[in-house]
Amino acid sequence: MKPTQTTYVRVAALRTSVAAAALLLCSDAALADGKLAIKAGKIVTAPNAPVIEKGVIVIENGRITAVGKEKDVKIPWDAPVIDAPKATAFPGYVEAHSARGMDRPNESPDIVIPFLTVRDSIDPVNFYFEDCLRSGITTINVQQGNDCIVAAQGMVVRPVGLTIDEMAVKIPSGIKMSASARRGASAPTQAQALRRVFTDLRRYLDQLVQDKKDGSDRSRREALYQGRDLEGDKAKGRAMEGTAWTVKGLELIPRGEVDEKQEPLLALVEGKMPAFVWCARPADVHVAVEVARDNGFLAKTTLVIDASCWKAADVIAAAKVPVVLQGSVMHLELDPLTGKEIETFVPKVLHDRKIPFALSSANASSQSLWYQAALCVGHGLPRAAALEAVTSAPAKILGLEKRVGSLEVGKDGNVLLLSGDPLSVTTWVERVVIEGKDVYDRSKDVRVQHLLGGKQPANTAAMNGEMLDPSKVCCDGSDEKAHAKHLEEQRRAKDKGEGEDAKPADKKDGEKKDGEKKDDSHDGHNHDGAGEHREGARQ
Amino acid sequence: MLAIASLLVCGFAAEPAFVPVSPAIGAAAAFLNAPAADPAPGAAVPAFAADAATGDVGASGEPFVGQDPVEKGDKPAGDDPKDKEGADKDKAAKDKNGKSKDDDKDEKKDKPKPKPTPPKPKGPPLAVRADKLYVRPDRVLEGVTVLIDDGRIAAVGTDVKVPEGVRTLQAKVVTAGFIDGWSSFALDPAAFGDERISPSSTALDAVDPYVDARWEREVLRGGVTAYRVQTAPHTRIGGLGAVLRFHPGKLAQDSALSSDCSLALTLSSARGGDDVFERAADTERVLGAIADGWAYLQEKNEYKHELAAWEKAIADKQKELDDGFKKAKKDREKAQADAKDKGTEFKEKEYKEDKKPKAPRYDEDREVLARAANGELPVVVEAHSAVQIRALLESARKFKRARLVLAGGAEARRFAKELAELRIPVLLSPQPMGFYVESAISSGGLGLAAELEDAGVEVLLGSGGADGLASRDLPLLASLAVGHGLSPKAALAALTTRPARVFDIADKVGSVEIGREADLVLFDGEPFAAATKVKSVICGGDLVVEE
Amino acid sequence: MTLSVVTCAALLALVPVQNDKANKNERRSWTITAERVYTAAGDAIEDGEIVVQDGKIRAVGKGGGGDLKAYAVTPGLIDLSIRIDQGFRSVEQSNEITPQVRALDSLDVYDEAWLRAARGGVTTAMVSVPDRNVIGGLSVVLKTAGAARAAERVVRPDAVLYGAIGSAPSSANHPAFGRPDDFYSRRPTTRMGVEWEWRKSLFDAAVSRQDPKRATPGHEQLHAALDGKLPLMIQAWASQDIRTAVFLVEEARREGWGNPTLIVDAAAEAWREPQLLVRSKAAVVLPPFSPEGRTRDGAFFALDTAAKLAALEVPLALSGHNATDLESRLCYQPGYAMRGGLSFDAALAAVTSTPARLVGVDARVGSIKAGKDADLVLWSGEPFQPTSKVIGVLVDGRLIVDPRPGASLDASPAASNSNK
Amino acid sequence: MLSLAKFSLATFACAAAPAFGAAQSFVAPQGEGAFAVSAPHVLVDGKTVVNDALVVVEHGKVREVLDAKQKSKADGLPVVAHDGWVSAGMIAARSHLATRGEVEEPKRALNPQARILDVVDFAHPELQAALRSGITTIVVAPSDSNLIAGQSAIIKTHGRTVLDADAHLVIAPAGSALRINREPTSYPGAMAMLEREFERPMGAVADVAAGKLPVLLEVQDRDELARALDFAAKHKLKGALSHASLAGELAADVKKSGLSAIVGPFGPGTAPRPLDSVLALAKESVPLAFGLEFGSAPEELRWSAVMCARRGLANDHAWNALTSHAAAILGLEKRVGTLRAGCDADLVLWSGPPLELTSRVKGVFVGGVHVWGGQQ
Repeated sequence: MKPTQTTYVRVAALRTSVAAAALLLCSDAALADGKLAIKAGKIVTAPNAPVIEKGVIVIENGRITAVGKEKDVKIPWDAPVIDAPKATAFPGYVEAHSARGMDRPNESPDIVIPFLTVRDSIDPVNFYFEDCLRSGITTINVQQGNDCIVAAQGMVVRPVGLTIDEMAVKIPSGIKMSASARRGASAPTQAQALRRVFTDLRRYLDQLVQDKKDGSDRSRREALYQGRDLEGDKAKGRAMEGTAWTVKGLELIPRGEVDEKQEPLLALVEGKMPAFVWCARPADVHVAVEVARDNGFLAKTTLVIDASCWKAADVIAAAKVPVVLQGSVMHLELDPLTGKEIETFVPKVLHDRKIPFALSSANASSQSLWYQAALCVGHGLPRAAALEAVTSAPAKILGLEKRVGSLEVGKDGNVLLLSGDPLSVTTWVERVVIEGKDVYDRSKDVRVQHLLGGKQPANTAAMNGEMLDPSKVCCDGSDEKAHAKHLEEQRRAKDKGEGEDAKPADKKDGEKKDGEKKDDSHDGHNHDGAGEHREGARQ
Repeated sequence: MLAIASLLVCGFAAEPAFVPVSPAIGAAAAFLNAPAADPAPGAAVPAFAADAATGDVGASGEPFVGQDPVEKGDKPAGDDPKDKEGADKDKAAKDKNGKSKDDDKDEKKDKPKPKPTPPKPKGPPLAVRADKLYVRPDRVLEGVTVLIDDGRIAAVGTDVKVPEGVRTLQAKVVTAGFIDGWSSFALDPAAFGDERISPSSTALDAVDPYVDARWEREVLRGGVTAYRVQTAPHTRIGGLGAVLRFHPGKLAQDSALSSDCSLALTLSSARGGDDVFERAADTERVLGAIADGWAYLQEKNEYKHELAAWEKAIADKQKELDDGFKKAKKDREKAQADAKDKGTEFKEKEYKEDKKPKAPRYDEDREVLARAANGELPVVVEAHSAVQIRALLESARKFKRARLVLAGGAEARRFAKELAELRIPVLLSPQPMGFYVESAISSGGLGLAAELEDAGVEVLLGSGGADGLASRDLPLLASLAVGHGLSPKAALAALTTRPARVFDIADKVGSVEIGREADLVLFDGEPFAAATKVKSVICGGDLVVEE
Repeated sequence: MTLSVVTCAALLALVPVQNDKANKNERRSWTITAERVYTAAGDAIEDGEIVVQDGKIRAVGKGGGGDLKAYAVTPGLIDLSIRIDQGFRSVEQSNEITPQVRALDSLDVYDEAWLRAARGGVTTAMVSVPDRNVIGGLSVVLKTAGAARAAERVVRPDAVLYGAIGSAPSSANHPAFGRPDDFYSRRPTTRMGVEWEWRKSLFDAAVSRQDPKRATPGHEQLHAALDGKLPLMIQAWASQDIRTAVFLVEEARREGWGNPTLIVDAAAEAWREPQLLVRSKAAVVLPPFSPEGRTRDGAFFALDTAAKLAALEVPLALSGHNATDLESRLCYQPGYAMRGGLSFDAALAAVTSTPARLVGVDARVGSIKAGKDADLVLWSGEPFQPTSKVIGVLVDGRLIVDPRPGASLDASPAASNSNK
Repeated sequence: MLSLAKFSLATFACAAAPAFGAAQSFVAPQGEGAFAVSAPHVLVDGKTVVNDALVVVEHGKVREVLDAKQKSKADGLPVVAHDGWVSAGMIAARSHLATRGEVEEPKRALNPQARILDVVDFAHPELQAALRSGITTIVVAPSDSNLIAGQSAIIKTHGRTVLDADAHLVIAPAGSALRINREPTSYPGAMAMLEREFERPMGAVADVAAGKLPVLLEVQDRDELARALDFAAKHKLKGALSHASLAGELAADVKKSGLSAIVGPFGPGTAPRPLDSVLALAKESVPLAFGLEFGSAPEELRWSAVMCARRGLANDHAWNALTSHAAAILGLEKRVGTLRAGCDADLVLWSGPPLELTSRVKGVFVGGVHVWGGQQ
């Protein structure tokens, strides 16, 4: 059944309201200026650090300038203060690899596209980023999906802002590849396709240099023939670096002349670009490591592994690469001889083999990072190790260990205020501060009230609106009315320019307009989106 | 001990039968009007070639090559009864005008870069006392001791001194480990019939290194120590096959005997349905791969000659330009001066030279096809119906260098003579199973192996790759063939020396000779007798099965 | 390469499961001590001791130094919607109303999912006929581990009459154009149709009770359901389906057809109109919580549903739906409920005593009392917290998961497997 | 089902029968009178081997098996001299040979009156092939794709001999008999339907209920097996279980049920589990016999036995499962399966011990008539 026109309108409208909602989350303190002080009952600066009772964190221009006991730290007179005597302050969680937050995570699986970037696919008002705030994730590495050979460049973002530029933390964060059979292929086909990418690069560069040389030889001969003085040709580019292989004479070529489709690959081989390689089966780990080693980017490689890859722990450890554990933390398989089910708790294996690993919230039940960490503690990991897997470990994988992952002077002011122990199932993220901006306050989060109380505010969609039952979206008159009412309110707000205080209000309006424009432009995607879910809901 | 060893070696060497003759060479020679075999399809990538020097071919058994002339993956004559003196003679003759030694070097260089494998751990030394040892099917020694050190056979002899503390095993009969020439053990299920496969893709990528070790033990208990898998079975043009070991302690890739032992083509009657013409077209397309490889070889060859010519021409030109430079300079200054005086505009002389010839586009898949067409890589063609086999024979006549192997060959009977003439080995899987077809009665089935053998065709046996675990039952399949007339000697050869030679690993396994890697099976009786049990199995020098 | 290290790693990581060779688990008498024993009947006992003899609980009290130790012990968990069935082979689709069909007849006790459930602390579970039929048939309550034959595991054969409202029973169907011998050309094709089928069959049953001549197969069961002897368990995810279920039962009462007992299964949107459930004295079985609140039938599952219902004293049970991924298993479901505001005791009751009562097996299971079956779960920490783990499980006194360190290393086939 | 791989093998693998032209060792007797077959080894049954023996055949029956000392008794009889082994003909306790695939009535789930004998084609080359591989007696059964599939028949592979026109009623309370477009679609439906049939039994079902007609219970998985066992116990069914590849894991229950088990065929690459299951059944001394699939080649029968023997089944047990036990399961122990006096003279002349795959069939006699091999 095709989605009706109303669906489009409705979904577009939803996004508008989301943009609005996202804005509402930013409280005045954040907007005041670059300073912020946080008083918390407890401060846990890092997974294994001692707890600071009655502590203070001072953030200026996004960076932490002081952490310590209330009596030791002087709060600047002009800094707005968040006073949370009951809360525990904890570093924001870091998502080392996620294919969410984009309109569609995969390009056509059969083409090599390292010159593309997820920048053009990230949707700032995607519900995923909102969920991230809610579950305390303050840094996210967005990478293309796993269905590829060599895919686009990813980027690290913070889950706030209405434009990519507001969100951007690090561009690019690395190139995504897959060592595992993409749609409709088998393991050997995939492995060969992946290797071929680099043999082709190499032949391309060889040819480039060869042609250059031939050309200059000829002109030298021409000069001889014409009796002109010869001038030797000087290097216009820079020599190729690279630990595995290099092409001699590349310095003759100005880097600008290198095909931009090949440039990112060249950067990889020169060890100037990180790589995230997906491995769905233990056998794929061998391919991933081999290709990375043979082309000199093993040191810059992170394996994104499925639980089954615990069997390749030896290879991973030997290659000294970090991993991101995607999917379930528990690997199930049937014993081929007895038919009995064997369970393996993978993080334990990785920990025991001293393999640096990060947990991922992209798992079977899409549970959040802290929950995965908690499960690790339950299954025998030291508490510190479990927490590192969602803070400092991913930070290191993203090369951001100097900026995120713990609460130290000089690092980004990404602070979570939690209602209790980070790993307790009853603990909630009360407030989130990202680089000194107070971006999330649970008491103002209409959607968490929805999640918790099911009170779905008239002007918002259900959580993950993408998945919501269209019959409820477009066939439910009351929602339509509510939405109209909401738009009406917005218009009045604009006209009057009313609001708590004028400045931020204006600002809001300005951004709100952008928000709306953006959403209209996004309509296109939502057509099929809504269509699918219409089908989806039928199954 | 060493003395004895070398003494034995001499014993071997003395035999006239052991004149080293490569089938590739034989074939090559027969193809007289062909351009001399080309250096390195792929030598175009110097870096690769450089790496290839450290390929496992180079690494394996080199020290012994000098000692034992039977090395170098050659066809040991007398390996099967049909090999008459005559054959040897004309082979020897061919050898003279065959390929030169440096060709062989090139061949070695062509081997694509092997996977980086950690050095094999040295197993503890072992000794085996055998009442009866099949050195190879046609060479039996009584009451000998085999000494194994560092995974290799260090000595074979009647009075070999076993060093202190070396464990010694007893056995009635000892043979080389069986090789399943046609298996699908641990193969990625998605690889079956993956038509997107490319000739350059390798079976090492298709095999799951983490297959349950107990399954490997299952197979080893039958006496099968190695298996050949094809990258993507039952695809028109498959990739490179590999020979791997059932070593329970090691990853398949780490105990590999060969990472590119064959190229596979499939002429399946399943495809094309009832449409005769479609089937014919399909056959043509598949066998066309060899022609394509040959064409590529020639393109590159032509290019080489053109380039040489051009370079020479340019070199001459360069010389004459260098010589003429002073004059040219003077002329130019003069010309410039004149122009000034006359007030005309000065023009540089126009320079001409002929264009540099363009290299054929490098294509790693065609590189593989070229190696196949050139006989550097055996081509295993799965074909069953008479039509397909006839087509196969035609292309065998057309491309004399190609080393074709017929796999399956349900209706091969009526082509026995040609197959023997063209020295095309046939890889059979004598299955007790299968859909019953009336015509099968005339196609002989289980009797086929024997009949081809009698007709002088070289028969290899494999488990057929229908089921990964079928390799376990290969010895049973072999005895089934024996039951239907195949001589036990031929059967043994079909499981050891022949696959070893056909797939170019004879320098590593297939026979119990000094320097070979130690894959041994210890029986309590003659192999292929149901009563006989496998006592112990040694795989890569490690004792992997013992009772 | 050396592989020993990864081997031990694998073994340590393995959930200790004893392979259920009969002789091996025959010991059925134990003494279990724990810092906290949550009996689900009265207050928790600090430093408690439980004496198990021949598969039954003989004594519960204070004490120490038993042969099985844990931080906490709870009764074996009970899952009323475990959904380990054989899909279409469990549903007799030649008719959409099949009250006489018994889930017992399609049981596969050899499914590995049973042991997985047991490893997760579920010791008793109810299997129903999947939701392809309007009235699927009779559900069976059984132990998740123990004897090799179904009959010996059954706790209660025909516990409830199970049916479904919503898209499931109708979605695959279509009117009979074209393919006459296609089973999906059958009623109903809409939610309306489903409701109609329900009302019709209840009505017919009511009629045939007056006039036995008009009885058709299955009416016997429907009569029992109308009399309230056989609880009526109806799957209804979305609020409109829950409404339908409630109205059905209320109509039956109003029209004097009888007084059915209603249990709403998978009631994700029960939070929308809890009063309805209170009014109709219905009990509720909640589906596994979903982080984003998404569930089937487009229903939105609020995290505090359990808390809301508990506050209104609606009898409440949680369920696991045979989840394979660790996060969604029943032993962690009460945690989510607590995150939504439910008290620990209420959460505990929702996976032990309440479900036992709802399907009438509370005489044997659901709490730790002398005389009851020795179905116990041993925890490494506070139950239901993700930071805790089920380290021991007893079913009828048989040790299914052995809490003793180093136990079950023998059992794990990975030992030989992971030498790679 | 056969995998794609297996199928393409089929084209050449099917080549089941031994080749014709193979040299034969003995001269077959002329005429119908009594004669004797002499051989160094005669396998009377799994346990008893008589060396340097004479098998005396009269009126198509085995009169006696004489050892070296008694040879004189056979003086004057024409003697067929064979230099290998002689055994009784093998028995396939389930097969679909000679049916050309007409083994099910898809429309109806219940076909108690259907008789497979009506489709058996005695001239079918499959019977020839079976004969050549040493199989002289076969059960031809309808397939397991109907709940009550019909009645099987027991025939000789030569001479249109029908030993039993309605040997079993084939009942398949299994997934294989569940269709989405006919009743029943489910296990409960199937069991209910069977119960209904047995409440008011008629025709063949009545015979079964009365214990006059044995059943062939076709089941695959363990849960199906368990259900079938309960059903069998409830209605006191006699007969055999078929397929049930993991029955060994419930060996005790199978033993209790008094049913026998027809296992196999096991092709190359059969997983260890089903083989171990056979061993477990043997350990519980559940009567065993081997059967053939639709489309399987007759060689699979002996092959299956050898696979089990390799796995640890005692050789004599394996051989009995191919012969005497199979006969007993079919209630024909007095007629076939051994060379005891009075049994049909179904002789197979082997080049070596029958369980050696290296041995092959040299000649076959059925009912004392020389039907294949040798020279006329």
